[in-house]
Amino acid sequence: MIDWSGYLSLILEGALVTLQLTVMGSALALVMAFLAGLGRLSRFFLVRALATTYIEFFRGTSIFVQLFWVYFVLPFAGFTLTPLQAGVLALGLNVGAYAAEVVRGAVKAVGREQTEACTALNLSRYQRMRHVILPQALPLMLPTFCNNAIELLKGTAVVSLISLTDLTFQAQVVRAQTGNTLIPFTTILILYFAMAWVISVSMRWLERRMTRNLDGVRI
Amino acid sequence: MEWDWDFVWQIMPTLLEGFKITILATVLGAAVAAVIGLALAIARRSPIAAVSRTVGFVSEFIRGTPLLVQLYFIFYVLPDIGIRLSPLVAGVIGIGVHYATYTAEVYRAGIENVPRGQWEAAKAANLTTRQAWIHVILPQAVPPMIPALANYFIAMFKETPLLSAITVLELMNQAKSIANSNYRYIEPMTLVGVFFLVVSLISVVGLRWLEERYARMDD
Amino acid sequence: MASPIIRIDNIVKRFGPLTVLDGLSIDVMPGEKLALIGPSGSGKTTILRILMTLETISGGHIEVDGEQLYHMKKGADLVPADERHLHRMRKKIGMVFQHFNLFPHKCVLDNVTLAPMLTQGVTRADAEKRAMELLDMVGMADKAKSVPAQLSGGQKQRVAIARALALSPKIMLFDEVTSALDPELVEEVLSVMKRLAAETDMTMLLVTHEMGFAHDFADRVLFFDRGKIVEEGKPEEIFRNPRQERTQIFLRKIIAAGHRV
Amino acid sequence: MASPIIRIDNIVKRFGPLTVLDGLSIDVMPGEKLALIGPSGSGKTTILRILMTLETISGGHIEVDGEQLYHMKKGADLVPADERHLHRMRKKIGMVFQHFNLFPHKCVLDNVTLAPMLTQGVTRADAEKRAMELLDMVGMADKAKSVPAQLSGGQKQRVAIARALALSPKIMLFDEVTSALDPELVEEVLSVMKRLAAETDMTMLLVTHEMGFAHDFADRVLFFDRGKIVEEGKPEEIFRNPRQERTQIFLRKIIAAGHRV
Amino acid sequence: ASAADLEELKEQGFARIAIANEPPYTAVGADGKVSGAAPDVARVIFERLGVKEVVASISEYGAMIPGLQAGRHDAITAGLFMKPERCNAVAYSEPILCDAEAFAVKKGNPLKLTSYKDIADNANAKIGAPGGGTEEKLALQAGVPRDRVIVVPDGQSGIKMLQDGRIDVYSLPVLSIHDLMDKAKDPNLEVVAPVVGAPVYCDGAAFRKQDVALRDAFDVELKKLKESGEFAKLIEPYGFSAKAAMSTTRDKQCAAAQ
Ligand SMILES: Nc1ncnc2c1ncn2[C@@H]1O[C@H](COP(=O)(O)OP(=O)(O)OP(=O)(O)O)[C@@H](O)[C@H]1O
Ligand SMILES: Nc1ncnc2c1ncn2[C@@H]1O[C@H](COP(=O)(O)OP(=O)(O)OP(=O)(O)O)[C@@H](O)[C@H]1O
Ligand SMILES: [Mg+2]
Ligand SMILES: [Mg+2]
Repeated sequence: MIDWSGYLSLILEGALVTLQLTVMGSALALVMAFLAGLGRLSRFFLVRALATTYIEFFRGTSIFVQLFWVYFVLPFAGFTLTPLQAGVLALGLNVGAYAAEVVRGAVKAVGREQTEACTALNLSRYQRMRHVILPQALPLMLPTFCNNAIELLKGTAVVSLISLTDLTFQAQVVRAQTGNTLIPFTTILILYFAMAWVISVSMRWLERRMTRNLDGVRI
Repeated sequence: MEWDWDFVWQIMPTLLEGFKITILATVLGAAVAAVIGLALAIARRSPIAAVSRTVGFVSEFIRGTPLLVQLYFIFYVLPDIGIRLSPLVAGVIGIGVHYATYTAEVYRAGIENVPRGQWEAAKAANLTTRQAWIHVILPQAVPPMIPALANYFIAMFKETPLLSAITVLELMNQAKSIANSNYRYIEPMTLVGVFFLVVSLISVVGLRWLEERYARMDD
Repeated sequence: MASPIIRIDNIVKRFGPLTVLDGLSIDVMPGEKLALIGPSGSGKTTILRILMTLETISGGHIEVDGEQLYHMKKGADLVPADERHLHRMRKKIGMVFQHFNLFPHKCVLDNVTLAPMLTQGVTRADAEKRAMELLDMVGMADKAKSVPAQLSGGQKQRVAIARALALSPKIMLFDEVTSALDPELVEEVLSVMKRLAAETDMTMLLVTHEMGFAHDFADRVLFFDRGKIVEEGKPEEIFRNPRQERTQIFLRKIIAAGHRV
Repeated sequence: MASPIIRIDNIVKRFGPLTVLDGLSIDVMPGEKLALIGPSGSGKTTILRILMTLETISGGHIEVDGEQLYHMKKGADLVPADERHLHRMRKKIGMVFQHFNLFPHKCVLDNVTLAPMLTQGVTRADAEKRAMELLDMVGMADKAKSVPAQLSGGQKQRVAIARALALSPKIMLFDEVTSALDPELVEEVLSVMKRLAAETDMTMLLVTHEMGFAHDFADRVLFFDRGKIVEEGKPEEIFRNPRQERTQIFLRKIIAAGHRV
Repeated sequence: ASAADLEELKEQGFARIAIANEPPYTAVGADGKVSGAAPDVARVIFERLGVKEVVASISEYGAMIPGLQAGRHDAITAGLFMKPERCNAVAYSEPILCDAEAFAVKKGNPLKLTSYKDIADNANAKIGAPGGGTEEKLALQAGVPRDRVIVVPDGQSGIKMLQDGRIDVYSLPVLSIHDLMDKAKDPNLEVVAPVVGAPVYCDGAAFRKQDVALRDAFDVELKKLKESGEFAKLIEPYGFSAKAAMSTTRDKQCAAAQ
């Protein structure tokens, strides 16, 4: 008799790893998104070039390749990361590159008119960004950030390829041990969907909160 | 471990073999995504609530769960109900349907972005709904969609390595197979990265061109 | 005396909780030129859009040219109109919008010929001939091959007028056709409309904030406020001797803002 | 006689191949109220934007309050101004835009207090006190806690005026501040501006299509065409007896479109 | 990567080993505990060496040696059979688990496949094997073209593909095939074992080339274990033969196929 409750709790442990990866990866992605997104709008050529290179590189190569590099090639350069660190790093940098474009787009979408009003009021660049542009850009970013976070969640399935015991990996283990395919895979599909659902519900909540004042400003 | 150029030249033909499959899978997947996506977009606008809701939920589900797991499902579980697809076909359908949920959103946004005034002008000109779609709405909705669709095309390309999980001998799988039999990861994986990067950089240029060519027409 | 070409009978229009038109009734005689004025949000646009069947109604009846607009006879019963009925009724009505709503992907000529070719089965040659006449009338014949993006606002609006005329409707609706234009461009559109009003016996309903133009153009002026007709009469009466206080206040404000009456 | 507060000297402004201002020179005296009128695209907005340092210039010099605007002294040389110099010069100038450009995420009061607190180091209490005075002056004190989305266009523009005044600039620029408003709302904004013009000795430059208002407001009117001043003079002269043909045509069109002069 | 020193391992208290997701070489209990013949042996020996624990991570066959080289594991105990190329890439201990190769095929073996050569000769026969595994190599060496050697990610997938008719034969070591068949309980499949002409292979614990000292220490304890008879007690419950492992040596195995 197969001890399903035991195997299901194995899968739940995998869910925990997936959750960790998603949360930590998102945090890293968020930081990178703002660094690179705002960097790309910088006045300084060097900063712009750096940000652009990062963005194009990580959007250009596949997440799989990035994972393999971080996991198998970086150690030869003297950096050995745990699988979790490698996963967070690869996922965070990858999704961060996409989210950086969201930051840039949202900041630009706020419109020249707001920038000009700031100039007329003699605000400095920093003050303009901090008090006027970002507060308006943030709500614009949220829906896409939500998509990015879900992409990242789904991306964690890929880390099973570097032996990180996440949901998908645990499902594979359970499958090998029990010989049953349907149950572990159906379980993780539901778990993934539940997590994605939680992400979008909380993002929508956040968005509603942030745009409460902006009702009717944007259509 | 040192970089070995001889090894690089030796494995290049095999990698190119895989690259061909990668391209084939991407192109076929894109075709599936384009067609199914349109079907989803139209079904989601259906006045019958049951249809639009169901399609909405299924799309959300597909979009909220990893492609990798979906591929396992298609490849290993579907045969139980008598649907046995070849690895490439399963991969093309998996990746195509997954991305159809994304292209459906592009179609929807493109259609909704046509100002309401255009619908009204079409009505005031006494066109039928069909005529309005064909002569007024779609000609305006489609060009702005093209860059976004192309973007997903590139994203699909970068996700083809997942097909290795269902035994499609694409670029990544060939590289892994080379790595496995020679115990050298650096050269094959780096080359895969270079392949992806080169294609991506070329497509970024192509995308810019598309964006310029199909920039929104302003009234 | 001829019977009205438009009979608006006790129309109610709600948007959610908001009642925008509340039991409105208007009769319009064939060939009459009617100006609708009144403060923002009073429902002027809404009544035009209802006539163009761009909205649905919440209550009441409308008869256009002897036929029900939103209802149709099914045996002895009057049932809500289906799309076919609406399609047939729309032949009688044309509309020009505040923001032109030209088709941006088509040249001026194609904007004008599209509907006649698709809905009236006119050949391309005939449609183009008629379109060129109309474009000539609005002074846009030389721009027939331009796309809307290359035109000024006033030019766009003149094309939009030609486009609406191309279907030869019995009734034309104009919703603030100059208010999105630069002041300098207003005159070219108004002069086209004045000529149109003088030369045809089309029935015309016009919403405008240009009191001077309303004065010159209209046979009758309706002053709207909050979905009701507060005052109506000949332009001279309304503009020189408004009886209602609401009308007086409105006109005073408009005049103070520099508009000539 | 006092020296000019603004000296625009032979300014050239190009956008790519297009020369928008071509050797324009204007002197404005302290306290003077100047109206800029002229057809669309003639460069009126551009000259205001240049004064507000929202554009760069392609040639010429501007002196504001005795100092170079786009240049600064470095030893004996005149070099292009850096951000610090511009920052200092902008203290002297305020601007009100056609589309208000209020900060939609901040309430009315915060819109007015933001810049004084950030750029002049005023405390919140002081900034709010002054803001309430200004909002009171424009008749918006009771809406201090509303957000822009809850205001009508006229109300928004009055807040925008208060916001610009909060920095106490010596020079105020107004770019078609009523042309995005519903006609009924125009008057409330113009009356605020008339009071302002009468009560302060601020120097004011105003671009408008409201000829009646330009007439009442301005000490001097400049008529622009294609980046050049075609005619200038006292309002009575320009509006009653324009000497140039271009001015006559322009005014005739505006009048035909229903605007009172 | 730096060499792993036994002293260091003792100090940190654990050794990192790579294992496969392939019963009976490795098994993961419902409680998540790793057992199976290979890790059990490794655990005992490392304990005797003074390393209290082994931390096992499940890995693809193909990723094991690169992972070892990249310093991600201190040893591989996964049923990774000794082969000349592998002996060049890593330092093996003396043999631990020996097994012959087997085929899983459809009932009645319709294509009559009993050796890798048979597969090469039948233009329609497709073989499934783990990527980077011994079976893949054997098939390729026997002349099966690349496109008929399907790389299968794991045993369950292999059986499933066989059931679905995607492959005609699935090849793994005898004991692994038996384990899979037990779980599958499919009367339409049968086992061909041993594969004709395929040698018996033995695995050993694999260490980095520069970790020969650690390997030697491991060997000493392994020898003691074998001699005391505990070795047999450890692996025979899983179906492996202790005698087979004790009757051959690393040198023989590494030279075998040459
Ligand atoms: N689609 C809609 N949904 C909800 N409310 C609407 C809608 N369309 C119009 N309204 C409301 O109906 C009322 C009347 O609008 P309408 O556009 O008819 O006014 P109007 O007289 O044309 O005003 P204006 O002079 O500003 O054009 C307004 O309060 C408006 O907010
Ligand atoms: N950023 C820009 N790039 C290119 N051309 C510009 C730009 N801004 C203005 N122009 C051009 O400069 C000319 C003058 O524009 P400006 O806005 O100053 O005119 P204006 O007199 O204010 O007209 P209006 O009455 O329509 O506001 C126009 O031809 C305009 O198209
Ligand atoms: Mg209206
Ligand atoms: Mg302007």
